[in-house]
Parts: sequence; C-alpha cells; structure tokens
Amino acid sequence: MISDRTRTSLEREIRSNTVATIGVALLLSMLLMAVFAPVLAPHDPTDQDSSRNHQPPLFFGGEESETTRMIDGEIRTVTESNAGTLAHPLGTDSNGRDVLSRTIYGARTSIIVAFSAMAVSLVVGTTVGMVSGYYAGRTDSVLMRFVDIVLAFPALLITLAMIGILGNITVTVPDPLVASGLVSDRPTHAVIPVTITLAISSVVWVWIARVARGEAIAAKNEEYVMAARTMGMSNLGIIRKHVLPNSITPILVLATIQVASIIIIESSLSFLGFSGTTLSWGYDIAAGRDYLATSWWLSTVPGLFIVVTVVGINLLGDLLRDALDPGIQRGGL
Amino acid sequence: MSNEPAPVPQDSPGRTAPDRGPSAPLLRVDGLQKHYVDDQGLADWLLSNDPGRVRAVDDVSFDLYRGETLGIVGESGCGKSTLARTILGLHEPTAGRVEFTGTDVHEQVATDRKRFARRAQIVFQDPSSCLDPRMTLREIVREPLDIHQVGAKSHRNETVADLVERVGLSTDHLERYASEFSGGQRQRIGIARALALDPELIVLDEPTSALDVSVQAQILTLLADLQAEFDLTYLFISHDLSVVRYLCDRVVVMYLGRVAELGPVDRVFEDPSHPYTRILLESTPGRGARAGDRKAATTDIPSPRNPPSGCRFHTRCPVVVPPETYGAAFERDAWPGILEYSRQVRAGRFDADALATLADRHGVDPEDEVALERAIRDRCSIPQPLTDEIAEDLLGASLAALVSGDTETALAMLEADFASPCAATAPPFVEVGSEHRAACLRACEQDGER
Amino acid sequence: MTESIISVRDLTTRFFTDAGQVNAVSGVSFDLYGGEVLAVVGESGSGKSVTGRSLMDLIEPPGAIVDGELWFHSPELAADLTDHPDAVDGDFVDVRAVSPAVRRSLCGTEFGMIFQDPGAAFNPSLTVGEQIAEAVECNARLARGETYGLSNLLRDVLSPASSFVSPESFERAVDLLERVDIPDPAARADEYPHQFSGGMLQRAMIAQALAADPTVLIADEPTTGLDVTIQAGIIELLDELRIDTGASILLITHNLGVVADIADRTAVMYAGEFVEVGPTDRVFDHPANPYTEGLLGSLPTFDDPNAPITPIPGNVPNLLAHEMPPGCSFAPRCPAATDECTATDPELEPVATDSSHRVACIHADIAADAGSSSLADSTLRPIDTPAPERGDVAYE
Amino acid sequence: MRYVGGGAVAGTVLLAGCAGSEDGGDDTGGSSDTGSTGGSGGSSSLSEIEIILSSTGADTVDPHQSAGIPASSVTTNSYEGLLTRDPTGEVVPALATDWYRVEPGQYRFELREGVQWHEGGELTAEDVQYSIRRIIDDDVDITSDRQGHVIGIEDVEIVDDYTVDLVSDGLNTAIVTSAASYLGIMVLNKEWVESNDLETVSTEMNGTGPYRLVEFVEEEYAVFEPFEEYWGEPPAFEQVTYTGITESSTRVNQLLAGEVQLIETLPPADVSRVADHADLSVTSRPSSRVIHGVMDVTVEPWDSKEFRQAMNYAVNNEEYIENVMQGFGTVSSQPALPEMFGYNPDLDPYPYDPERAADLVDESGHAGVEIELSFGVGRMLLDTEFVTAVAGYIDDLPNVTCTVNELDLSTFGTLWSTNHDPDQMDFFAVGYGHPSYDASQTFQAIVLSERVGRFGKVESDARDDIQNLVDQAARTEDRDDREALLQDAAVIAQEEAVWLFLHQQESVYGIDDAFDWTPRNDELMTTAGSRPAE
Amino acid sequence: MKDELVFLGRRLAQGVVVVWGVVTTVFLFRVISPTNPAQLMAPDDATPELIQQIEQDLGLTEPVLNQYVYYLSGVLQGDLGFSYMTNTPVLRRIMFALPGTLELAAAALVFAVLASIPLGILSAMYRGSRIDSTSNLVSLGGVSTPNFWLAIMMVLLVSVQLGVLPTSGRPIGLVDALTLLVFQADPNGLTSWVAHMILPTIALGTYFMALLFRLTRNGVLEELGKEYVLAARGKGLPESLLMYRYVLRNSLTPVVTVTGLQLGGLIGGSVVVESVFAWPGLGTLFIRSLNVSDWPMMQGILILVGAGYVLTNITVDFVNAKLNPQVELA
Repeated sequence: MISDRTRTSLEREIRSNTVATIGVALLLSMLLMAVFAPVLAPHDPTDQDSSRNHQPPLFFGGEESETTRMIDGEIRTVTESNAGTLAHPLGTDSNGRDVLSRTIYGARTSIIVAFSAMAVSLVVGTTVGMVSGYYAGRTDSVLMRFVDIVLAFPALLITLAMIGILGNITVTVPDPLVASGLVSDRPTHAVIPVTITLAISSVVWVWIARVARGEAIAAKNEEYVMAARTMGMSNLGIIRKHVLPNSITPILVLATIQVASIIIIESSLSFLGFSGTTLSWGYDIAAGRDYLATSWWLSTVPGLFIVVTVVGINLLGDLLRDALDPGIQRGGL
Repeated sequence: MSNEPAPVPQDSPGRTAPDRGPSAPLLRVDGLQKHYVDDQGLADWLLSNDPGRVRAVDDVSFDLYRGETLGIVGESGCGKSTLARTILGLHEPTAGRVEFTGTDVHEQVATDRKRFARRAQIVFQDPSSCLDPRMTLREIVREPLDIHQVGAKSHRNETVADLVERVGLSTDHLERYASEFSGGQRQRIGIARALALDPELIVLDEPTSALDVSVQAQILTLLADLQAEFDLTYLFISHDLSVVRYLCDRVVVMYLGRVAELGPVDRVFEDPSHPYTRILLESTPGRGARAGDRKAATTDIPSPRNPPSGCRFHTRCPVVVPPETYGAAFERDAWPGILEYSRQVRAGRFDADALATLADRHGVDPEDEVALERAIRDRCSIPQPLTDEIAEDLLGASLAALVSGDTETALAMLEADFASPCAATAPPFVEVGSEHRAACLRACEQDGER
Repeated sequence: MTESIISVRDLTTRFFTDAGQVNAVSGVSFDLYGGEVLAVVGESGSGKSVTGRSLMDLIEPPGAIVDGELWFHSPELAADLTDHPDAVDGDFVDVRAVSPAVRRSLCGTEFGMIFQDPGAAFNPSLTVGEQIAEAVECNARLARGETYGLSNLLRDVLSPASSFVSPESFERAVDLLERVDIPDPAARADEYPHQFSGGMLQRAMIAQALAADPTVLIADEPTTGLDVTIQAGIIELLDELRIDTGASILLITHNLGVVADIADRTAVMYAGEFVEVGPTDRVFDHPANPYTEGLLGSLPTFDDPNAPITPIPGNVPNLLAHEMPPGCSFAPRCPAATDECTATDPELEPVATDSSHRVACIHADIAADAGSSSLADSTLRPIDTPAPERGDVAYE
Repeated sequence: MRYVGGGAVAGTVLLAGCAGSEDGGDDTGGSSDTGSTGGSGGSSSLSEIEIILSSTGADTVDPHQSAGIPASSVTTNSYEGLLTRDPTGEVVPALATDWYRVEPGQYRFELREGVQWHEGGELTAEDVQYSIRRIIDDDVDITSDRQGHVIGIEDVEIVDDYTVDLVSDGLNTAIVTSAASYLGIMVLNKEWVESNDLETVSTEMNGTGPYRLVEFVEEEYAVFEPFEEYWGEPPAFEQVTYTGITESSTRVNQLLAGEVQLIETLPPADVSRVADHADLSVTSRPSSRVIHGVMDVTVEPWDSKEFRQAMNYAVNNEEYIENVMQGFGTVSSQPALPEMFGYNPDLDPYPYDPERAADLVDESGHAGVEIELSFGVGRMLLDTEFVTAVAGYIDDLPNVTCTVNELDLSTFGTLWSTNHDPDQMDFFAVGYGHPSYDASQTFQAIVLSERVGRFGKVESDARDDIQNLVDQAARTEDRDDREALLQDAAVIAQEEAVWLFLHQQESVYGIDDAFDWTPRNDELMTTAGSRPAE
Repeated sequence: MKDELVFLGRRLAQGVVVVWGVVTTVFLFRVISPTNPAQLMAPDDATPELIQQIEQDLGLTEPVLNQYVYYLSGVLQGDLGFSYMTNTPVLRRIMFALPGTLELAAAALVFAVLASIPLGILSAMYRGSRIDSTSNLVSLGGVSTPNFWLAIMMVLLVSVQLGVLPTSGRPIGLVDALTLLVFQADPNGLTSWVAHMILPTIALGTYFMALLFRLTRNGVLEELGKEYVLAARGKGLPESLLMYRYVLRNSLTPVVTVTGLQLGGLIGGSVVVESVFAWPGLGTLFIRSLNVSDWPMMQGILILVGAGYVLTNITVDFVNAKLNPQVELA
C-alpha cells in the first residue's frame, strides 16, 4: 500500500523530527497500555477498599490536614494524614480504587471507541465519498446536500442526539488476556460502548466522506483513470483499482488526525455522563470534580492521559501530513 | 450558440486518395457537438454548486482512414482534447455521431465498452497523471491484458515484457513504480499500455507537449516506428505545427470548437486557405517571420464559453470581408482603416481623455471637432474622404458622434453600417483544393470564382 | 551595443533540500551587452531559471547563492561606493558585495523581471493597475530618496484617503499598459489578475517590469504556456521594447524557435552550466557542442518535413550533487563521448574559428590560446563579445 | 381538557417522593450547626438573598402541576395552603384560621378574612373550592399531579364566603395532612386561573403569600419581591431568588464566592471549605429520605428470601458511610426512619457478615449469579460513590458477581415507575422521602405498593402480614397501640429483607451567616420564618 | 449587482434546502427515538387510558406523514412546539438560553482571534525562533486539550488555589450589564459579567485559538513563498507594506472563513464548557433535555443552531466573495 518513496519520505520525516518522534512514542505507549491493560494495571480497576480512599499520588500528601466528618450527628473537623504509597502511585479515588489502574483501563475505552468509530466512519465515509465523487452529477448533489445537513449541526450536539435515539447499548466481550489465564483478579470482560461509537461515527463519516469525495474527484480527472475507462474497465473496477488506492493516503492521514477529535468527543461524552462504561477517562474526570478541593489528582490524572494521547496523535498526524500530503486541511470539531 | 445550418460536405469515400487502400474510413466523425452543461433543472440548481466544464466542440466532421495519421491542431480552448475524448466515448456527444468501421461508437460504448476498447486506445498528454503512481510498470502494462483476459495468465507477463522492450524500456525496471520513471519513460509506458490490446486506432492527445525537446524527439521517432510496425492509425492532437508536420499525413485545424481548415499537411501548411491557419503558421517561432498584419491576432483569444458570432475567427481576422454595399475599391482603400477604427473604438481608445491626448499630439484644438475627426482618421489611416460617398456619410456620422463624446452611438453606428458578413454568417466548408477544405468566406469567394 | 552592462562571474547557486544538495547553477560566467538579447536556452532542470532569479537576488531558502560576482555597470553607484573597494571596479559595481538595501534598490530599478507564470506573479487580490503603479511608485520614491516607515504604513492602512500609490503613479501605470498594447488600458487597470487572459497578463507583467525604466530585463520563460499566436505577440513586444528603450534582455527559454527569432546571442545551458555561448546564428548554424547539436537535431524542422529527427538518447540528469555524472555532465548521453570526457569537466573556451563563440567540450575545436583566458586573474575583461549585427536568421 | 406535563417521572418521585397523607409524625431530627461563627460581624443589612436548589429550578410555578420539593420550595413563597407546618413539622394556621371535623366525612375550615391576592382582590371560599377541585377533579382545568397527595376528599362545599367544608366518604384522618402539606392543597385565584391560559398559569403567579413573582424561567430560576399587603408577618427580604444548580461544586463555589446565601446538598468533601469560611456555616438535618435497594421479587434470585438477606449481610454499611460518605449518613435497619412514628428502636441493622452472606447465597441456590445494581445519577447524596461501594461489597462475595449500572434520571425514572420490566432493571438503589413522618405510609407506599416498591408485586405471607398490621394500625385510635403494630411490621420487613437496607442520608446545607435560616424536617427551602441574621 | 442578487438568491435557496433537511432530520430523530412523550407528560400513576388520551391529543396516533406536515408548518410559523417537561413553548426557553451561549461563543471567538492572529504572524515571520517554537507548543497543547478538562484545571488553579475569579454561573447578561452601566452608571454589573466570562471564554476559546494560530501561521508562511511576494520584493516594495498588502491580506482570507464557520464548533464545544461552568445556555439546556428525553426542546435547539450555521455559512460565502476578487459570484 505504501510505496518505497512514501516510505523513505516518512523515514526521513521521522528522523528529522524529534518532537514528532516523541509524539509517536507517546501514542504507541498509550496503545500498548490499552492493549495490555490487564497486565500493566497494578490493580483491578474496580477493586475498592473504602478504608484506603482518597490516597494522594506517590510523593504527595503526608502532612496533617483537616477534613470534615460527621460523627454521631455532629459535623466535626478531624485531622488526618494521608500519604501516597507505592502501591497506588497515582493515588486512589473516593472508593479506594487505584487511579493508575483505572486510567490504564480508561485508555482502553477511549482507544476502542476511537478505533471502532473510525473504522465505521472510514467504511461508510469512503464509500459515500467515492461514489459521490466518482459518479458526480445528481448522485453527488444529493449525497453532498445530505452531508451539508449533517455538517450544519455541531458534532457534539448531533452525537448527543444520536445517544438520545440509540439509548445505551453496550457489548461485553471477554478480555482475552484474562481469559487466557495470563492475569487473574482483573475484570474478565471488557465493555464496548456501542452507542457512543455509533453516535460518533454518525458525524465522523461525513468528514471522511468529504475528503474522500475530493480525492475521488481529483483521481477521477487523472488521465490514468481515463485510460482505464478507454481500456474498458468497469466503473466499480476503476474505483477499486485506481481511485481508491490513490485516494486512501490523504484519507488515512485525515483519519489519523480525526482520531484525536474522536478521543476528545468520547471523553466529552463520558464527562457528560453518557459513556456507557465507568472505566473511561471522561467519567473519572467528572467523578473527580466533586473532590477538586481535596483530591485534585482524581480529575487531573485522566485528563493528562487524554492530553498526552491527543498530543501524540496530533504529532503523528502532522508528521504524516508533512511526509505524505502537504495540502490536506484539518477538520474541526 | 449559433445553429444556422452550414453546408458540411462529407469526406466521402469517393474522394479518398487511391493510396489509402480500403475505401471505407476507419473512423468517421459526423457533425459532432459537445456543449457545456448549461441546462440545469431546478433540482440541480438547488442541489449542486457548479456546472461541468468542458471545452465545446461544435459541428465537427472528418474521416480518418486506416494507416494514416491525422493531426488536429489548434490553440487552447479550440476543443481538440474534448473532441478526442468524445471520439473515444469518454464524453457523451450533444449531437452528431462518431462511427468506427461503420458502427456508432457511443452505442457500442454504452453496450460493450470492452469491444471498442480493443480497437481504439489513447495516449495522454500529462506524464505525471497518465500512470497510476501506485502501480508498477508491469501492473500498468498488464492491466489491459487482465481486463480483457488476453491470453493465458502466464503468458501475459511475456506479452508485457515484449511490449516494454518494444517501446524502448528495460525489462529490469518492470517492478518499478510509475513515479520512479522520467517523463519520457512514462510516455513510453503509456504507449506500451495503449499497444497492449493491439488496437487499430490510437488517439495521441498531445503526447509530447510536456516533454523536453530531446525527449520529444525520442517519442516522435518511436511513434513513427510503431506505426509502421503495427499498421496503426493515429489521431494526433497537438498545438505544435512542427510536430504535426513531421508526423501527420493530413491535418485538421480547429478554432474555438470548429474546424477551420482540413487537408493534407503539405497543402494546408504550404498554401493555407484560412487566415487562421496562416496566422498560426506565421506565429510559429523559429521561422524568421516578423510581424505583419497579424498584430490584431496576437493579443487575445476570445473565451470558448462565449464564442463570437458568425465566423468565430472574425474578431482576430486580418482579412475580414467588407460589407457588400460599398463600391469595389472600398475594400482596398477604406476597409482596413475602418476596421482599425472600429477596433479602437471598441477598445475604448477614443474616450474623452484619449481624445484630448490625441488633439494634443496633433496640435489641434480639442474643441475643433473637424480637426479632431481628421486626427482620428489619420491615426487609423482612413482616407479622406472615402471614395464611396454613402460610406463616407455613414463614417462621418459615427466620427461626429465619437468626437461629441458619445462613444456608444459611434460604435452602434459602425456596427450597423459597416457590419462584415463574417460577423453574421458562419462560413460554409468549401473545397479549396484536392481534399483540401476550409471554412472561410474568402475561400468561398475563390471557390465561386473557380 | 558594445558596452557590457552586466558581467557575471562564476555564479553558483545551490539548493539544500531534504533529498540532498542540488547544484542548480555551477560556476556560470557571461557578459550581457547593452541593448542585446541574450537567450539562455536549456531543457527543464538545466538551471536556467535559477540563473535568472540569482541575478534578481530572488533565491529563497533552502536555496542560496553560494559564490559568484555580479558586476553591474553603474558609474553613479560606483562613485558613491568608494568606501567599498571590494565592490567597485571602475564603473562596475559587484551587486553581490554591496549591502542588501543597495542591492534591493538596484534590483528594483535597474533590473526588471518578467516571470514565467504571470498568474502567480500578480497578487490576486489587488488590481493589475495598482500593482504596476506600486512598482512605479517605489521607483519614484526611491528617486526622491524617501523612506517608508511604520507611520506611513499605519496611515495608508487606516486612512481611506491615504494610499501608497499616488494618482500620478497610477496614471503612469495606465500608460504602461497602453505601451504594451493592452486595449482599453484605463478600464483594464482596475481589473484583477484573474480577469486577464494569460497573454494579457504577461503583457501586464512586462508593463510592470518597465515601470522603473530598467537597464536589464530578465524574461524567465515569458511565453511558456501561451498559445503560439499569443507567444508571437509577446516576442514581438519584447523586441519592440528592446529597440525603444535600449534595454538589454536576458531571455530564458526552452524554445529554440523563439531564440532564433529574437536573440542576438545564445547561451546553451545543461545541468547547471553553460555549455556553449555565441552569436545566435553561429550557435544554430555551427553548433560546437554535441549537446547543442543534439538539441537542434531533436527538433522537427518545419520547413523541411522530410528531414529526419535524431533524438538525444537518455534523460536530462537531475541536479542532485551526488547523482551528477563525473566530468562532463553530458558525457553519458553524448554520442561523441570518450573516456576522457568523464574524467575532466570542460570549461567554456572560445572556438578556433570565432572568438565570440565559446564552447565547453574537450572535443570541440578550441582556439589555440585557450587556457590562458582563465578567469582567475581576470578582473573585468569581457569574456564574451557582442554579436555582430544580424539579419533575419532562421535556424533551419 | 388540558394535559399537563407532570414533570419527568424522575423529577417528581425522585426529587421528593410522595408525601404521606397522615397527620402527625414525631419530630426528633436534631439539627446540627458547625463551622466558624466568627463571621457574625458580616453585613447585617442582608436584603437580597439567593437560594440554590440542588436540582434544576422549578419546572412550573403552578403548584397543581408539580409534586416536587424544589418546585414547592419556590411556589410556597407565593401560594399558600389552608394550613402549613413550622420547621419542626408542627401544623400551624395559614389561609385557614380554624379547622375542625363537623361530622365524619365533613371537615370545616374557616378562612382568614381580608387576604389579598397579589394582583388584587380578596380570597374567598370560591377560590378554595376551585383550587381543591382543580386537584381532585380531572374535569376541572387539568389533571393534577397532586391527586395522590390529596387523598379521600370527594368534594368541597362552600358554607359562606369564608367557610368551606371538605367532604370525604369516611373518617378521613388525612385531611389535615393534605391541607398542611406543601404537596397538598395550594390555593389559587379562581378567576385568574380561568381567565388565563395554561402557559400563563405555569409561568406566572397570583398568590397570597409573602412574596410575589417578578421573573421566572422554568427549570432555571425564579425571582421574588416582597408583597407588601401580605396578611402575615411582613416579608424580610427585598428580593428572593431561587436558582437550580445540579452540579455540587458549582453550588459550593458560588456560596464561597458570596454570590448566594443558601445552598442545598453540600457534598461532604466540601463541608470543611464552607465551614472554614469566616462568613459561612454548615447546617444539617437528617433527611426524610430512606436510601435502600429495591429488589424485584418476581424474578430470580430476588424471590429468594435467603438471597435478599445475603445481600443485607454482605454490605458493610458502617464502613462505607464512615469512609465514602464521611459519616454523612446513618445505617438503616428497617423501612422507617428514626424520626418516624412507628420506628422500631429495638431493631439492629443487619451486621456485616460476608461469610454468612455467602452461605445464604449458597443456600438460596443462586451461587455464581451475576447481578447488576442500577441507580439514577444525581438525586442522592454521593450516589455514585456509595452505590459503587455497595456493589463492591456484594461483588466481593465469592459466589456473586455484581456490577453497577449507572443510568440517567430519565431512563431510570422510566424503568422505575412506568416500566416495571424486571429484565431491564431488577435491583436498584433509590431514595424515597416521606414528609409525613409516619411509618405506615412508608410501608404502604414503598413496601407494599406495586407501583413504587417491588416487594408488593408478589403475593406472599409476609406481604399479607405487613399489610394486615398496617391496615390494623390505620383503624387503631390509640397512638401507642398503633405504634406497636407498625413496629411489629418493621420486624417482619427486616426479617424478610424486603429491601437491601442502606442508610438515611443527611441533608447538609451551606449557609451565609448573614442569613438566619433553619433547615426543615421536610427539606423545603422556604423563606418562611427566615430573616437577616441579627 | 445582478450577479450578487443571483448569487445570494441561489445560496439562500440552497440554504433553505439544507434547513429543510435539518428540520426533517430533526423531526425523524423524534420519530425514531424510543421515548413515548405521553408517558413523560402523564402523571406518575396515569392509567393506560389517560396515556392513550394524551397520545391522541399530541397527535402521535396520526400517520407519521401528517405529524411531519404539522411539525413543518409549525416550524415555518416559528412554533417549535412545547416542551414535554414544562409544557411551555420551546422557543421561550431557547430565547432565555440563547444570549448566554451567544455571548460565550462570541467572547471565545474574539479571544481566539485576538490571541491567535498576531501570534501566528509573528511565528511565521520569525520561523524557528523561540517565539515560534513556544507558540507552536502552546497551539499543540491547545488542540490537544479537551476544553472541559482545561476548564476544570483552570477552576482548580485560579479559583480553588488562588481564589481570584468566580468559577461558575452567569449572574448577569451583557445587555443587563450595559444597561446598568449606561442608565445607572453602575459598573458592577459589567465587572461581574467580565469576571464570570473570563474562565469559560478561555476554556472554550483555546482550541479555536490554537486552530486559528496554525491556520494563520501556515497561511503567512505559504504566502511568503508565493511568487508575487517575490515579485513585489523585486519591484522594491517596502517590506512593511509588502507584509500588509501582499502577505497578511491574502493569508487571512482562509482564517476569516474558518473563523466564521467555526461558530458551529464553538456552539458544540460550549455544550461541555457550559456544563462545567453551570452556564445557562443552549448547551446546558440541551443536556438537560437529553437527560429527560425532552425531544421538542432538543429539536428546537438543533433547528436553531443548524439554521444559524447555514445562515452564517451563506454570509461568510457572500462576504468572502465580495472581499476576494477571485471568487466569482455565480
């Protein structure tokens, strides 16, 4: 799929761009984290022990601090000291669950949603874009007006509306790493939030379709497509053999960049309480809001992981764009 | 778009030269039209943003015989590429028909493109666009074989190797991607691909215009060799007269979508009958030609979207036919001056400021209308007075209007009184010599005289 | 006609790209005489356009002029620059050695540039008249010694009444448009570049180049992309202007026909070097370099359709330093190449029969005293001689 | 006939629950004050106050269209009932000055004379009659959300301009409750209601109360100004604003910033920030809401008494209240709250005994079962946290897997009160409040009711026993005997594990020291009786 | 002039088609949503008969096509229906929420534009300098940080730790604040408005700032490499004038376009930001309505925002065509 020249320019880009390389490394580690969450997470992310709750991250806390408790119907101020421990390097939440483990598992949700939404969008968007751009004419007009309609709504609003329509659909699949017996004491099943995946796809395919259409139009006017037509190749054959392969690079670059948008939308939805699973970054950020004054790490840590992931994707996207396709435009939220 | 009927004599079999072998043309183009998509319905108007952009072709007819090379020359916007693609069935014609060995190409394409594809192929202009950059040399040349399932699969690679060697490329490079070849090499690949199906006709759409001269020469010689070897018929599209002259037997000169002149290359280029062909020849660099009366023709080409009425070349033509109302001497004495005068009026060269400057230059009082009129006549070299009295009166009225500042009236009068038949009538296509035809009123006159 | 206006010595321009160093121009030396048309002809990638841009100091990163002198005949400036002995030689000033400000003012006034693609060389959001007027205005202000500061900018930007371009300059711009035969110039001056056809825009480009009454016009492929009839008009216009204004024209083109029509002298460029320089008829009739010969042989000759064409085998090399062939860069394609050719890189030497005709080929018939004319010790002794008066020469 | 949005199912029930319908109820809820009192030197001229509700703002200002606490907190500023209660729950006169039973089935209220409507005119018996009919009679104007809160009244008879008789079909002990409850009879101006369209009645007010409405945006805020011709004690504030903010940290921050004077549901994590503030205090009172887990006994494993008991043994209430809720709750042992009439003080909560729980699960034959604990987010103090904790305890049992199913309020409300499909939700945590403070109502409404609870869905001996005891109590005149009957019912309820008994939560308020306000047992955030601090 | 009218007419007609599509889509949302409004509107213990009665009264028993016609004609008359929850007109609530969102979006836009464009120009002019690399880093962070998290972090730092700015709420609208200032010479309203605007504005505007920064920087860089800039330099145009007339003006065209078109994105982003700052706007209203399945409200908001977007789009196109001589009005 990638020609030698593309590969060399990519290699050169990677070599010459240390910042981007760091970004790619960050992203890769996030991916690894998501895939090997059961192995990497020190604890079961749902395992709770309220006696050790609100433990700060390692190297934080330790000094005496005042908290309020109600004891025998009286509100009393008590002095407590709570120091971070190695067992919970990023602290614990209000139910004593390990923040690090939850965040590692949260990466899973974000990445599963991002990748599956992008996969759905790529299939739908590329198909529509190819058909629209290649056949042009009335097919194109109608499809593109439909695209305009979807684009008239802010992405987040339409995603939310889709959630309202779809309700909360989730699919639970056994975690292969746990099933294989590699690790125990971890959740045996992973929850795939189908609703938000579909809801996000309902917007993202449009972004893909627009780019795919543009690429299809450009490719269609290339002389080699004309040549294929004069050779008697069928339209579908031309799309499959010429138009699609020559359009796919910019589409994939856009897709890479848009994965960042998807992760931000996904975390926004979870933040607003529409995640479908409680193991997600946005959900934990929202849960931590109530403890901002006392347990700052609850909202801070998952947010940092989002930023790191999205920075990684954006750097990778910039890198790909510079290496493969200097002309591509960034789509907005 | 004018649609007055113009007599279009057919290039009938009876007129073919004996050396052309079988009498039926390989390809016959008959009254072919391809227009802009302007007629959109309301739904389209609401739904879409821009109409398609196609260079128009209007009422083009010619025949192409087996084994010959027919050149199509013209400047940008003349519709030569549209013509080529319409002939190959890539565009649907608005009117007229294209016959390939007697059958309608567009019917054939609609039912079975493949069959037609095996007989007619195309080589494109742009070496950077004509090959799929994601395919290797082998894949590109093999593609037509695969589509048509030519021979056994195992044999196809051999066929590919033969073709590749035949066009002068090394079989060592079979696995290289298109982007790794130079422009000339890519054109060779394009030719190999076109040859793969062993077609009878190859349309060459400016195959060398993007190449450097040294490489162009390579391709031209290759094309000539291949034609001899494979008994090919070429439809060669170009804007370069030298190349056309080198490669072609006959040539069609096109201007703004219409055929201006058609005939054997030598005759057309040595004795052009259409003023446009003449201008084109004179403009060809490196022939030591110097500016003569072609100045008006060398500034601008009208938009093919909105072509001029009558003879489409009349706006640039140095030998526009004068109105018939005036005396015989009118053309020689007065007509060039009046043409120049009307051009300058149309170009706004006689607005108030310009008149003041003119007066100043001629040392006359800007208020003195008579002197000013004289100055204008001087500048346009209009004799004083014209020999034809009626013409003199009419011109005088226009000049008076101009000098009094009413440019529009002046122009309107000119257009009414000194309208050239060229602007009104599309010239018919007439025989000017053996197999040599041109669409020009002047040619008609000669025709009539003969 | 006999006075050298520009003397270029050893001009070397390189581009430092990701793919490696590109030797676009490698040690080019030539003289341009007053009122002549010197054509620099070559195939794509020969470095001819970069040569032109180097003269105009328009090389942008990643490119740079790494070496060379550009001596310009300007007695006034030479007198002003007495404190820069390095940059002055008699009436000549080395444009490469003066301060950027002086260089810029020189380029803007004495050199006019005509770009290959006028569509790209005009700002799409300003009218053509305005842009030409700007050039006029810049020249006028320079002549008046005015500077343009931030306060001027603010006033021009913020006040609708204030404008950089004075009405006089605009009128002059209209005159210039008329001068280049644009019909209805006053109206067209208010139009935007996209409303012009290619030929018209090229004429406007020429008008802009004329704004400062330049001594030298550098025309970079001025007719590429234009239809032949329009091309003929532009070439005529250039010829007319040369005669009217006495400006010298450095015509950069790949079109040998155009060269034959208008150029007094012709320089043939190949792979970043001049391989042959001489009076046009000499070069066309008696090419001394196999490349020139091959180039001429590649062209179908119009008036002799039966003459065979003999292509040069192979392809134009790209200019990447590490991919350049050793020795003579044409050697790999040259029918006459010998082992010696790959060993030495030939210098331009006068041919034996005509000292105004120089060639870089070891197999050429070089004048006997060649070799002593090396540039090392020469100051500004012209290395070229002007072409004799020529009649209409066709190259066939 | 006009239909009226009852507010979301979730809105009504979860916000407040249904009010009980019987008079009385012990008031034992001690309020506690803490925090610095050093800020008493603050502004004494507090004239404008803003009160923040922890829900959205009132969805309507037509009291008959809503039976929720937040809306009532707003509407009671303008509309009044015949009677009302003081902060401790004592019934006191309002628009009626005297009330007595004329005969069984006929209760007489003598109206206050000279009561002015905000938009002019005097209150008459016709208004009272119309208002009550508007609630109980579907054919009068609207189908009211309050029908369930005005029980047993069949009609209203006008005796004279200032006297009305409420007619019921028997000895109706609930009449006074209905008359005094803020979820019961509220009196509207007949002529005004009839001459305005429903949208006006929903968004504007013409009442008799101390404050009149200036501006109102449904679900957002309501602004009041004093009504100078108020019959009672003159209103103390120049302006009263009610705003709904569901996000707790936002409420806290606004209080800390001095932008508002009183906030509801101060989360424990922020208590110290408010308490430490020089000008603010924290005040609390045990809530009238029983937080419990409902188990749908129509399906497995909940039909098993052992399994239900196992759940109760599995949860360490003490621990989660202590740690997760920072002590802001009390373990509950039975359906009734300690403040209620009929509470059985002798019952101890289920002890935390995971082994016993595991054994019981085995006994029930449901070992290895996977269950899901659902709840609707946002209505209970620290709901996510404690539900997570509870599910965690159950999940810790070796033979039960328990996960949390977090639902938005709409979905939860639909599943709970309109769609009783156990396949979708058979085990859920909910908070249910009873301002009536009578255990019989708790039993009736949430243990036995098919609609709200789930225990009553299936015939069983235990259900019949409880039902009998409650019925018997209703017929019993003697207070102590009645109490004993209800306490017996509590014993059965505990033994049967009709619920997963969780806790009684604490209503915690943050308050500006310049604002003298006492939390009420019924959680109403009314301005009645409050004034600038001395 | 005629061209302009035709252009405008055509774009408006196309806009009407899109808006019609928006309304239709939104109508379909309600139809396919699983919510039964009658159940929502009925009292808790409503009988099935009552629910059926309500369904009938709401017209839900009619064929979908009839419902569609009613809805469409309602929308055409400016009637967006009644909220299921409060039974009051949807428009009334939207009109209350609209100023909050518009003020926030406008402020965020202004912030984004003012911060990004000068920085983008500087960055491009001094490419590779410290200011360039710093700005690039900030912009990378800007496009990578979810606005709600940024908001929370700002609340944590600015309000909780430093205690300087109010963290939430919109106690006063701009119009009221200005009225207060003008008619009562009371600046407190405006001060309060500004104070409450700061954090939400930054939270919402940062992403767009970063986006516009990148656009500006790339635009200026691209423009600097254009041949006509070289040509202008060649003719001796003063550098400052060149920067303004040749580089800035042309490179800002896409920036202006994107700025206009990002309004939709700003409104989408404000959904989350509003929720963090308890900002009474369309976003909070939408979320609240979603939580209780109040479809008429959601439909109303979607139609309003969608139509607004289409209108903005047309305006931007038109203005662009007027400003940019290359764009033909056809």
